[in-house]
Amino acid sequence: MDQILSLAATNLLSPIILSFALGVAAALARSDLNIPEAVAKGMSIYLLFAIGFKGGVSVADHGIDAKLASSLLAGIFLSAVLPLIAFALLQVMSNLSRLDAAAVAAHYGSISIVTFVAATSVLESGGIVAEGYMVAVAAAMEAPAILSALWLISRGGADARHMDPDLMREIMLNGSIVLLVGSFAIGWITGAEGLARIESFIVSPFQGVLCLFLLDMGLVAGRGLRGGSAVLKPGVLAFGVVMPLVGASLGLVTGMLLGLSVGGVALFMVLSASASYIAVPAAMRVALPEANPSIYLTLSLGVTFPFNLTLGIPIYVSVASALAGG
Amino acid sequence: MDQILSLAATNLLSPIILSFALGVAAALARSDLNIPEAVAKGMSIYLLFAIGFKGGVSVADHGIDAKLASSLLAGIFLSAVLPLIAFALLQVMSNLSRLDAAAVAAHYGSISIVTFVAATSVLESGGIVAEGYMVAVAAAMEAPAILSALWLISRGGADARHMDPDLMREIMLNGSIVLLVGSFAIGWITGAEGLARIESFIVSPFQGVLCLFLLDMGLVAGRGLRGGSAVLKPGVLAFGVVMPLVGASLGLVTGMLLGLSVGGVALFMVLSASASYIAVPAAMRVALPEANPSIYLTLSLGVTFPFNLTLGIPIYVSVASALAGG
Amino acid sequence: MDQILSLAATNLLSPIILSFALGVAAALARSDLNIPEAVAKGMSIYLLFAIGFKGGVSVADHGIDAKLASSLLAGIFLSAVLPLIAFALLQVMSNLSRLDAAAVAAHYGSISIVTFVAATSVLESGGIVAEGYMVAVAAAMEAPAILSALWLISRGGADARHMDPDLMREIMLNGSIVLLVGSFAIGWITGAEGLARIESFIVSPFQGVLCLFLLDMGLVAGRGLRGGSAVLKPGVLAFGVVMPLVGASLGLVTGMLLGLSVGGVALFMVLSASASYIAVPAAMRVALPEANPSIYLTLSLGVTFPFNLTLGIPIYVSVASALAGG
Amino acid sequence: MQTHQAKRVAIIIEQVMQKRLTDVMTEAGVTGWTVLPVLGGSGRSGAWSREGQVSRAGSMVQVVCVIRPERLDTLLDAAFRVVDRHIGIVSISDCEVLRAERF
Amino acid sequence: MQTHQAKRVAIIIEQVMQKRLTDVMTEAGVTGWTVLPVLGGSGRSGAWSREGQVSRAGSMVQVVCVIRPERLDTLLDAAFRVVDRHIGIVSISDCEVLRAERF
Amino acid sequence: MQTHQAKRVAIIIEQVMQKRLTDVMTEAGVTGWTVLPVLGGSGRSGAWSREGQVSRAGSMVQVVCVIRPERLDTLLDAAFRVVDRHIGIVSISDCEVLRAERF
Ligand SMILES: Nc1ncnc2c1ncn2[C@@H]1O[C@H](COP(=O)(O)O)[C@@H](O)[C@H]1O
Ligand SMILES: Nc1ncnc2c1ncn2[C@@H]1O[C@H](COP(=O)(O)O)[C@@H](O)[C@H]1O
Ligand SMILES: Nc1ncnc2c1ncn2[C@@H]1O[C@H](COP(=O)(O)O)[C@@H](O)[C@H]1O
Ligand code: NA
Ligand code: NA
Ligand code: NA
Repeated sequence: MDQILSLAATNLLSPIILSFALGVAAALARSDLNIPEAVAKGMSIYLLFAIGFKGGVSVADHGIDAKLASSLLAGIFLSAVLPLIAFALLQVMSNLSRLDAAAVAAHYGSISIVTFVAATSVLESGGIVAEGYMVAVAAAMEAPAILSALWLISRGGADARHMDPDLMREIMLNGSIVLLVGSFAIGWITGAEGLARIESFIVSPFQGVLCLFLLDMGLVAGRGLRGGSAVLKPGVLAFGVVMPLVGASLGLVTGMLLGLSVGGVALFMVLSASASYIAVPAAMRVALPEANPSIYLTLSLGVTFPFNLTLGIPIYVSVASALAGG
Repeated sequence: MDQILSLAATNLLSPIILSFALGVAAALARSDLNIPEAVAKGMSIYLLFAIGFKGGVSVADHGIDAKLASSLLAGIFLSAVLPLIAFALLQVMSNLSRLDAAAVAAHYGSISIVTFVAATSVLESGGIVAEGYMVAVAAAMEAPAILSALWLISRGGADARHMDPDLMREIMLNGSIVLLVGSFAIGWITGAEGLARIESFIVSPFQGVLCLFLLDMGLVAGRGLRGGSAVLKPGVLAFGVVMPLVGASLGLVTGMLLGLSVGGVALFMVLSASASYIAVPAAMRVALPEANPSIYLTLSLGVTFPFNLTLGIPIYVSVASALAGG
Repeated sequence: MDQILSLAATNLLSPIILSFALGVAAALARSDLNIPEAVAKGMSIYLLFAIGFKGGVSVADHGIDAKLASSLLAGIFLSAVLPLIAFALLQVMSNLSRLDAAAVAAHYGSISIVTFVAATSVLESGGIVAEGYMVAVAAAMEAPAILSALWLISRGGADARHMDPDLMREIMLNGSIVLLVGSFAIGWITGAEGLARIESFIVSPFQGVLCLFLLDMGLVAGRGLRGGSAVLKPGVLAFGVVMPLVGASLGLVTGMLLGLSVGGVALFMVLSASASYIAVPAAMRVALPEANPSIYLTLSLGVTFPFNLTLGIPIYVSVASALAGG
Repeated sequence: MQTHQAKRVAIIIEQVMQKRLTDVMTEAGVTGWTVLPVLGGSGRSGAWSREGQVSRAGSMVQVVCVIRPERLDTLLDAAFRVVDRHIGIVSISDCEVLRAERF
Repeated sequence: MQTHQAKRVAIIIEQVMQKRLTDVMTEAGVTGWTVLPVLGGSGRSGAWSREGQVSRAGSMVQVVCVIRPERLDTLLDAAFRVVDRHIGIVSISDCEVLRAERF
Repeated sequence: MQTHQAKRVAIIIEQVMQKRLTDVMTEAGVTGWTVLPVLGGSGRSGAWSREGQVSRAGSMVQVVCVIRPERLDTLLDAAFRVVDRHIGIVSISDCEVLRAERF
């Protein structure tokens, strides 16, 4: 418990969290501070490229691990199963319609790559190593949740737009999956030598870019809260904090069954606990246009993301250290 | 005098000034060279964040200074008083209408953060340290000038749109104030440890980003001069060079009365001498829509900014060294 | 031959080429991965500024070379002559109309600065130095080809929009020429001292930015191939690979006659072999609006650029080393 | 396909005034509009372009509003109050819309 | 100058639906259109703006299509199939065009 | 509210031709216009989108001009000279404007 608290304190007072807080505060105070869309997109491409590349290099360094395949499969399985749990929870905790509940559930099965990035940076500053292929697991967990959620709807007889091939391709080849997997492959192929060539681009400035990116995330989350908080009833709000803990627990069990390192277990928890706010919302607009975007965006970005960033990550890392660190 | 000349020469031949000159030349020659708006905005966010953060870290390092509060108050006072002086000067030197004169005056009470940033970089390369909280003083000096100018107008009986609460909030919480103060606070809270984490982002590439940013400023200033120089009568033009010197003198006196270091005095001079071209023009469009933007933008950006950047800063630093360096 | 193969292999497995390949693959698979226009433009400004500046510093370091003037003249001559050769080749190899052939020819006389940048990075990693003023030669070779191509058309009696003064200015002062020449001058003036101030901005992250930029180029080239490959008949396609080899041979002869270093000869080959896809297409849209942009853009960007990037550069560097490396 | 008569009002206005305009429209009961970016232009107060802007002071946007004909005057009155002292233009044209229940 | 009667259809639609809309239009034989960016807006489903978007999920675009009057119904039928379940508006106005051979 | 008849001319044209178009318009005495960005489109010369552009060669813009009806022909003649050999479309519609003294 002490470790959790001290880790949480260190985390809360780090430049990246404070930058996020600054963004939220500026948005709530209705400042006109804003980061141009193109710049924010550019930073997210940088972060994805860097995290993927470094993951690939780490795999090249440590050789391929027998657990890679099983971790990927476990990730896909978790991503597919978490929406069912989330849906059930929502039925109990809230009075959202089936449609809205399924849309929300899809988000919690999928993952937030920025939460993942923030967690790796906490691990790094704590000197905890993690399997490099966790970025591949992250990529694998993006999409299955969407299929689960659509299945939930079609089972309920609602007239969901059927998963057309275009949508399927959009989901599987969405930009962040392709960039993550692609840069992972490049890092793997070029290894330490490749890293040496671009290290001063993707390693040294990484934390700083993450600060500015989280500033933007804070602005967006804050604006979302200002406009969308009205739609979040207490039950839904509570779900936004309970569900990450449920997800993290499942991630913990999975990571330990797979026999991952402390860092790997912590990242599995983070992935399971985090909720998508890029790929899944876009898919939902196409497949379930009648579901209310305010609900799932505000919940995922305004509640769960800040929770994970501030309290969740320290908790997951501490628990992983305590239980898997044996 | 010798020192001024040598400092001016070093300054004029530095990459940042030459980049600015390149921009002006390209714009005057009507090249299509241009930096996308989003990229320029992204660079200015980077510069504000970096300068604020470093200021905060420096305060964390040197402990809080009894002069912080008095410097802030002095800055607010100067920002409020300078427009009155500028207005009087304009009445004498030019035949601008009351409205245009008041709008111009508002710009000279407020500050240009890029001029401030360029000055810190001259101080740094000269090994002169300054109080870290001068960035907070810069933030404090952005807004009061606007209120003074509006008071000038309402006193004259003109039907200025009354300062509505929305405009007040826009002025006080404009993006650059919030970012400067926010990153200053983050730097202060996280201190040297925080700096260590993002140093290779906010310190090492700083000068280079400043070059590209000034290239863009040069392009904008050059385009402004091409289109707007017609509106600038000799008297107004002369004001654009005289007023910074008047402002700098007041800044000198204030800085010395406050007992600031050489660097601090120089920065006070720079702040007082510089003219706004972001926050104030936006406020003027809302509050004094009938004032002619060509006049105040061309004067502030096309005349005073280049003057300060090339000759002003070396003069202010030399004078501060000579008088306050005792 | 062995050297070519090993150099080609190293080159093909470098992060920059793999990033390009990732972009092409993502585009062909119709992923929605994309880099915002403003960010891509920002990166290209960074690359031009950095390459120009470093060239200037290198000239400042090594003193001015008697060959500078003759190299510039030779470059202008090559740029003017290559379109005539390209046009003749196209008449033989393809059945493009005179108009389309002239438009394509203009592209091959001019140059691709990114190919040049990629080549300097291959030279650097092989420890081969080149004359710093080659960036000035690159700038000089951008425009003459356009005039040659327009002359070809007017000679054929077609009613080409006559080269009006506006177009002339647009061509000579296009953004990339101005930025390249301007930053070259800044580097020359400020020399090693100037470089020291912005080194951690323009040197260290260079390779990394180039990766992301080539990722974008890959995306664009891939999208172009998807849409435009239909217009490329086999003869035209073959031209896209043959012409760079012809150009490179002329560049080789010229470079050796000038007595340049191995690196200089290699870069002369690269410039002659590469085809424009920024300045020339824009000029063609104004001067020859009836020429089909799909043909010249797909050929230059979808065929010749990837060819040079992957196989061409290693070939040119090896040949230059073998013949000029005496 | 069934369509309904409507009016399309396009207001080109300075970006700093955008929120003030839409606030006034909301007060007047107009709840649907779309904001489009503007790159540059020319008018009585001279030419401008986004490229030449270091601040948002000079930028403009276009606010487009499709409304039932009978509500036009309310909208114009509201818009006029904001546009009055500012540069910019207001144009109105006839159009037809699908799904009239949405307006 | 010789002009020809035509119809101008403006469809404001979510960006994720853009390609689906233009695909359907192409199927219906409509081959000319232009896509304009949208910064923000307000409607029955509330207000939104590009600034507040971390994903492209909420972004919208405007697809403008100028066609011969006799082809209007084909276009509207096609567009309606895509727009039907989605937010957005479709407006139609009269216009004239130069160079009718291009349509 | 008092409105006045006017014509709204919308010209979609390649970005490289924008300045040439507005120069010709200025020569013809037209001093008011607005330039809007365009993201992509499709026409006889195929589909294009800003995403697929590495150069500005393929980009387009929309120039919108509101003028008094009696000046329409002057404008169209001027515009036609520039647009003639280039891709792009010119459409004209009726509209009404507030503050006619501005045109
Ligand atoms: N006749 C017009 N047609 C289209 N846009 C116009 C017209 N007049 C003015 N504008 C736009 O409104 C802005 C301000 O116009 P003005 O108030 O006349 O300076 C211009 O920069 C244009 O963007
Ligand atoms: N009456 C209207 N006029 C112009 N744009 C509208 C109107 N109604 C809706 N829109 C646009 O369509 C989007 C979705 O509208 P809605 O489906 O009503 O939520 C809004 O965000 C606006 O951009
Ligand atoms: N019928 C149309 N409606 C709207 N925009 C069009 C139409 N036809 C062409 N355009 C626009 O004009 C550009 C060039 O058209 P085109 O000259 O037909 O290739 C296209 O890419 C579209 O942006
Ligand atoms: Na999850
Ligand atoms: Na000042
Ligand atoms: Na060439």
